[in-house]
Amino acid sequence: MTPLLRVERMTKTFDALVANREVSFQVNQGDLFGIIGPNGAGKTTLFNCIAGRYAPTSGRIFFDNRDVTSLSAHQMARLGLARTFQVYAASGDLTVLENVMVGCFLRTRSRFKARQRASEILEEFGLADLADTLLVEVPVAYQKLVTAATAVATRPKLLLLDEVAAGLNPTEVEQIMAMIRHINQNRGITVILIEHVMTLVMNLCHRIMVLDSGEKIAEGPPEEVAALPAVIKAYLGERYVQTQLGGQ
Amino acid sequence: MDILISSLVAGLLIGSVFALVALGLTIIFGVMDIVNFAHGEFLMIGMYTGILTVQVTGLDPLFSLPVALAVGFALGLLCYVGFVKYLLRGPMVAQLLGTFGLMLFLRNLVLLIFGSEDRGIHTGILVGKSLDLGMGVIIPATKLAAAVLSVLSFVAVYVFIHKTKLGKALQATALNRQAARYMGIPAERMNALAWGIGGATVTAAGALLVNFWSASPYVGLLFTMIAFAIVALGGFGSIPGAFFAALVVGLITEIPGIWDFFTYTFDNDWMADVPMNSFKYTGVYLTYFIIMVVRPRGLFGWKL
Amino acid sequence: MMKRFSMGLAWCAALMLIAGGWLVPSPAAAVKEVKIGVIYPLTGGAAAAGRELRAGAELAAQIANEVMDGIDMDMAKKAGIQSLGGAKIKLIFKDHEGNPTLGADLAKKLILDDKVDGILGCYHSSVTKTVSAVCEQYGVPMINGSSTSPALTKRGFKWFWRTTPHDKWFTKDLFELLDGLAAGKVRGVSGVKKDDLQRLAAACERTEWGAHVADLIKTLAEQYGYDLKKSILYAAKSADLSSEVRSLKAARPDVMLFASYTSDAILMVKTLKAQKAKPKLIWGQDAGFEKPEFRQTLGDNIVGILTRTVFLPKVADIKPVAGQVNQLYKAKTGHDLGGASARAFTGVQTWVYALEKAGSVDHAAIQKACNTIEIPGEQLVVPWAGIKFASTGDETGQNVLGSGLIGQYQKGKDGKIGLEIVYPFDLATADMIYPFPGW
Amino acid sequence: MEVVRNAFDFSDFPKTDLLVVGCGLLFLLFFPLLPHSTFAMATMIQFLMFSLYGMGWNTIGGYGGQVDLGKAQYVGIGAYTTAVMLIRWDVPFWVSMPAGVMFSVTWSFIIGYPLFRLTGHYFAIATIATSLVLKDVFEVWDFVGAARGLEILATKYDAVDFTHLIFENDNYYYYILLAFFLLGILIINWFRHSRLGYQLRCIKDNELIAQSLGIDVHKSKVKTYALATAFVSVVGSFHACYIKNIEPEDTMSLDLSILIALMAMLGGAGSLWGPIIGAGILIPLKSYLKEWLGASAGLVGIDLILYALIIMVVSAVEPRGVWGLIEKIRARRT
Repeated sequence: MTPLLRVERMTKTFDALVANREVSFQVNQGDLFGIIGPNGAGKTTLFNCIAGRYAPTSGRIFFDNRDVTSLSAHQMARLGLARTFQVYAASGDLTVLENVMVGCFLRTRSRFKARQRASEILEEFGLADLADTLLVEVPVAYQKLVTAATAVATRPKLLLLDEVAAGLNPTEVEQIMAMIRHINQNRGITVILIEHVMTLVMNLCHRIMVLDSGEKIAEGPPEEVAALPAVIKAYLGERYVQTQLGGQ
Repeated sequence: MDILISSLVAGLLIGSVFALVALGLTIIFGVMDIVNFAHGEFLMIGMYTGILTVQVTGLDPLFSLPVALAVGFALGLLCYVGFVKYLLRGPMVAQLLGTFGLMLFLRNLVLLIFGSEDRGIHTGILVGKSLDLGMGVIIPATKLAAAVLSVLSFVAVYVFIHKTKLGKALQATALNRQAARYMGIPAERMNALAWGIGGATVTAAGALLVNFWSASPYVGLLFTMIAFAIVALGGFGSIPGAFFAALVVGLITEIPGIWDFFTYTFDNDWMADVPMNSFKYTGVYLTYFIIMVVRPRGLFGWKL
Repeated sequence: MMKRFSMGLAWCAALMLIAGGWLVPSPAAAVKEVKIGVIYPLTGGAAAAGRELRAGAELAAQIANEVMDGIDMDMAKKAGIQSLGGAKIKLIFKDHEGNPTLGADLAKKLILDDKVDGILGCYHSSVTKTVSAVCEQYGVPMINGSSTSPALTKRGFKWFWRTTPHDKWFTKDLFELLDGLAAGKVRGVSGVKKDDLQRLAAACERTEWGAHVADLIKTLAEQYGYDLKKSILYAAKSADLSSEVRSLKAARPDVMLFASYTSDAILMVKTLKAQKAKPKLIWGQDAGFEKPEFRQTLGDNIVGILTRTVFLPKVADIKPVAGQVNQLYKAKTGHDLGGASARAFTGVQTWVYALEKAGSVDHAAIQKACNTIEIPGEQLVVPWAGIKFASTGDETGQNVLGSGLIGQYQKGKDGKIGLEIVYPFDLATADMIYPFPGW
Repeated sequence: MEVVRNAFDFSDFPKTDLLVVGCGLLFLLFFPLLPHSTFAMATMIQFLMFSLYGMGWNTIGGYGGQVDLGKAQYVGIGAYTTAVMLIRWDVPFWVSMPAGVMFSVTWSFIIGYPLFRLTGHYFAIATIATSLVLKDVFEVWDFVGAARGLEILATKYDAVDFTHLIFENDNYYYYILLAFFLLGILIINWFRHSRLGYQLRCIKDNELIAQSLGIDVHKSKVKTYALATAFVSVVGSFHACYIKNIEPEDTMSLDLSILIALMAMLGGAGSLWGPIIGAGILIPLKSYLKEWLGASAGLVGIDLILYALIIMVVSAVEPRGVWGLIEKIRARRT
């Protein structure tokens, strides 16, 4: 197992606020890795630092055996890192197909190739019916699927999913789970996901990491981590029951 | 030496008036995040209000200030309720387009009514009088009066916003729209109020300016740009920032005078050949550009 | 499918309809009428001048078209153009707003759509420049009565004639006056030394006209041995000239020279007063400085200011015909004839003579007539020796018989402020006020 | 090869649209043969010029959502390059036009780099600022005639001079411009289908997402800005030869910038036909209103008042402009 992503003692501060403190972890090729933690634990900031949106205050990040600490978001995408966003407000005049095509354009210049690949991906995600609908007009649950499809369209090695299941009903969560599994197993894309919906995390992830107040407090297989007293105290104790609420 | 001091004094005086010009823009921006491209046109209407008041009532131009305040408040309110309100639903592009439309509309309405000729006020207690400070430094009385009245108006608005209940509601809306709404502050009315105050202050500035600037339907744009530069410099939405930035911008418009001073001091031919007076307002535009690129929060970065 | 197709057809029909609306048919040429396109600034910053110009031109056309008693002019005695069977002059006015591009556009329309026989205009030298270029391209004669940039007749145009003298003569007049002051030639002034008038400062508007005046002042100042301390170009549309005035003042000039259009001339003098600038002489290069608005707005403040001009009401004292026309003009507008209106009048008058001589509206015939025309001085309202165009050489199309005046605003015995002639010295109608009395 | 295919691919428009476009093109092609006044011809040339300006603006402003109010500076650079080269060194239009494009694009990189650190209103105002600064410089720069401007004397050239693009008959200008116009449509159509076009639309939608999809947002904007600039600069060069008199007040004025942006926005920013529709409505409206109601009727400014009212109504009711309105109606029907 080669490590695809390695984060070393990464700290990110915003003025006086410490969002991540000395976080270190490692994700291997083909992993399905979960990050959990209460609101404000610094999960999304961690994502933003890995994906190049923010530069970490200190520490280093390695991706695919390269030091990528100072790279910007679009450079990371080119290296093979894709992500989705927690809050996604669709606007503009792109259709579902065109959205996915934009993802495909990272690897090709040709519109025809992009269109073909995008159609294939939509087929794969069961979104073919929506291809010519404006993204704004697509139901929210499907918007998340579309963004995930778009991310996959960039042919990433690593996919960061930020609360894809938030606000969805159980059936939709099932669908999303199937999709993630598909991405991970059939396409061989390593996945890191942030999630509040515990059924998803527990059922899906090979390993999980728990963040609290910006610090890593646990890491390991889901069952083990869920049993740790510190984790239960910090997080699960109050949250586990509310799984369906999710979101911020 | 006299040209240096004269220029600095003139810069500060005109800067004080600019402060009043920019005040409305910064309030409107602070409260509702919309940029009003018709801002200078309000000022132009203020100028014509001043001229008309003088012509109709025969009063001294200085007394047109209350009239201009009333007209400006009404105009701001009308523009908001009748038009700008509907823009807020749309995207930023629509707001730009809309306030541009408003600008064109007001400008040409005035053009239709008054014609394109430059007009000025040539009578009045203060017109043509000036204060001789010695050493060749002469301050025209109209400018001094305009600066003093501007500062007073500015302070009055500042006090209104910080000391009265209504003003605090306005401030709260500017800080956090959602929270203000939950606290029972009617956001819609606050918007209207911001436009009213914005309109009143800039129109008043116009009425003061017309004592020494000629009015024409096309004068607005320059002031829109000046106001933008000031607001950028002072930080978008900041009132005290606007005041100090206005003084800075006032001084920037006097760079030609300062240039002259150095030209004469060093008796430098090369400097004398630079047509500096053509760049009077170039500095203002450049200031905006540079500040926005280098320090987008403004030089001072205070909040409303 | 059918429905869609019919909708498409409807679209096309709508489009064609819109298109059809554009196709304005060209108006048929009327008989017994000579159409002259007149392009003046009827709105915009120089609208005041535009009104005067229009009134002057209209009066001349009226005199040409009707038999008028009591005016000692050839064209007043007959109705219409005799050699064209009494054809009437019809002036078609267009407004160029002081915009050269618009002017060129209008000229094109006048020539191609209205099929005018000739063009008159345009006041602003910048507009005359573009309009004359269009006329030259289409081979349509243009007579210019009031644009004074020297460059206009330096282009070797074959279809452009200018009646007014240009700025080089006027600016020379100024320096002659300055020399005359030192030499004691000026009526009522003595004991002025050349050193008293050594330092000059100039502010000119920065388009075609003003920029050329600034150049002229610079070269002539050198030639005549004066020291031009500061020369500023400013935008005529400026709403505030205080920094310009401060800059002028800082040069401590003895003489301040201006080339300004109307509103900026007023603003300039107002600002000079507010800044208490006190040179020994203030001289304006016509245009704004001799408009009725200038006098009305500034009142007593302008006493002592000099302006060059080609006409002032005092000319009526010397030339009876000028007095007669002035009477009519005053009855029509309430103002005296001024430099702008008198020259517009002369412009139309020149057209009448040219047409009379050509005996045809054929462009080539008019061209030939203009090149050989000779209008005697006594026919004109302006105090020139006559009108005769140079047809070759450096100044093709320039009237070689023109001359300028320098007037000074003085308070008359009736308390009214008017222009008195101070230059040429032998025509002086009053003692010159020197130095400038201040505010 | 795909570039050509993209440029000629209009398959995403309904047949009715293409029919209308076809009729329109037919009309444009034969317009000079129909009886018309010079005024109508001048209006048509204006329409074509502003369509092209609008198309250029539309790339960055419409597809990219960056409201640029400084396009006039590139009109100026294009026009001045052509005029200066023609007057001073007798350089043919076909050389000076590309040179103008080169200068414009270079300048667009110089100011575009810092400019695109800004977004929204701030960007819009900054473009105004740069444009005004450049205009101020041109107004005192003697080499380019300062505020006096430059004049191209048509009489120095033949009545029909294709190398210098000087014609006595406007029909020549019309057809040359029409060729530019058609080429412009093809280029925009290509752009629309190109990777850059898609990426830009994504940027307009959400810059963060665009970045996460590997799009260098800043670079894409600067690139597109350069394309927009090239369009405007070419028409600027044409403007110099057509108008023959250029001065900063005319070619570089803010009013021109605003007009360019307004037309595109009114017609429908971000659509292929938007700028053409905008110019098609506003240019005739402006010229004819001015002719009928302007100075001759003593109602100066009334044309622009109506103009402004249209803009205000459109911005409040349908921000996507006329094209948005058409699409809305169409959507309601199906």
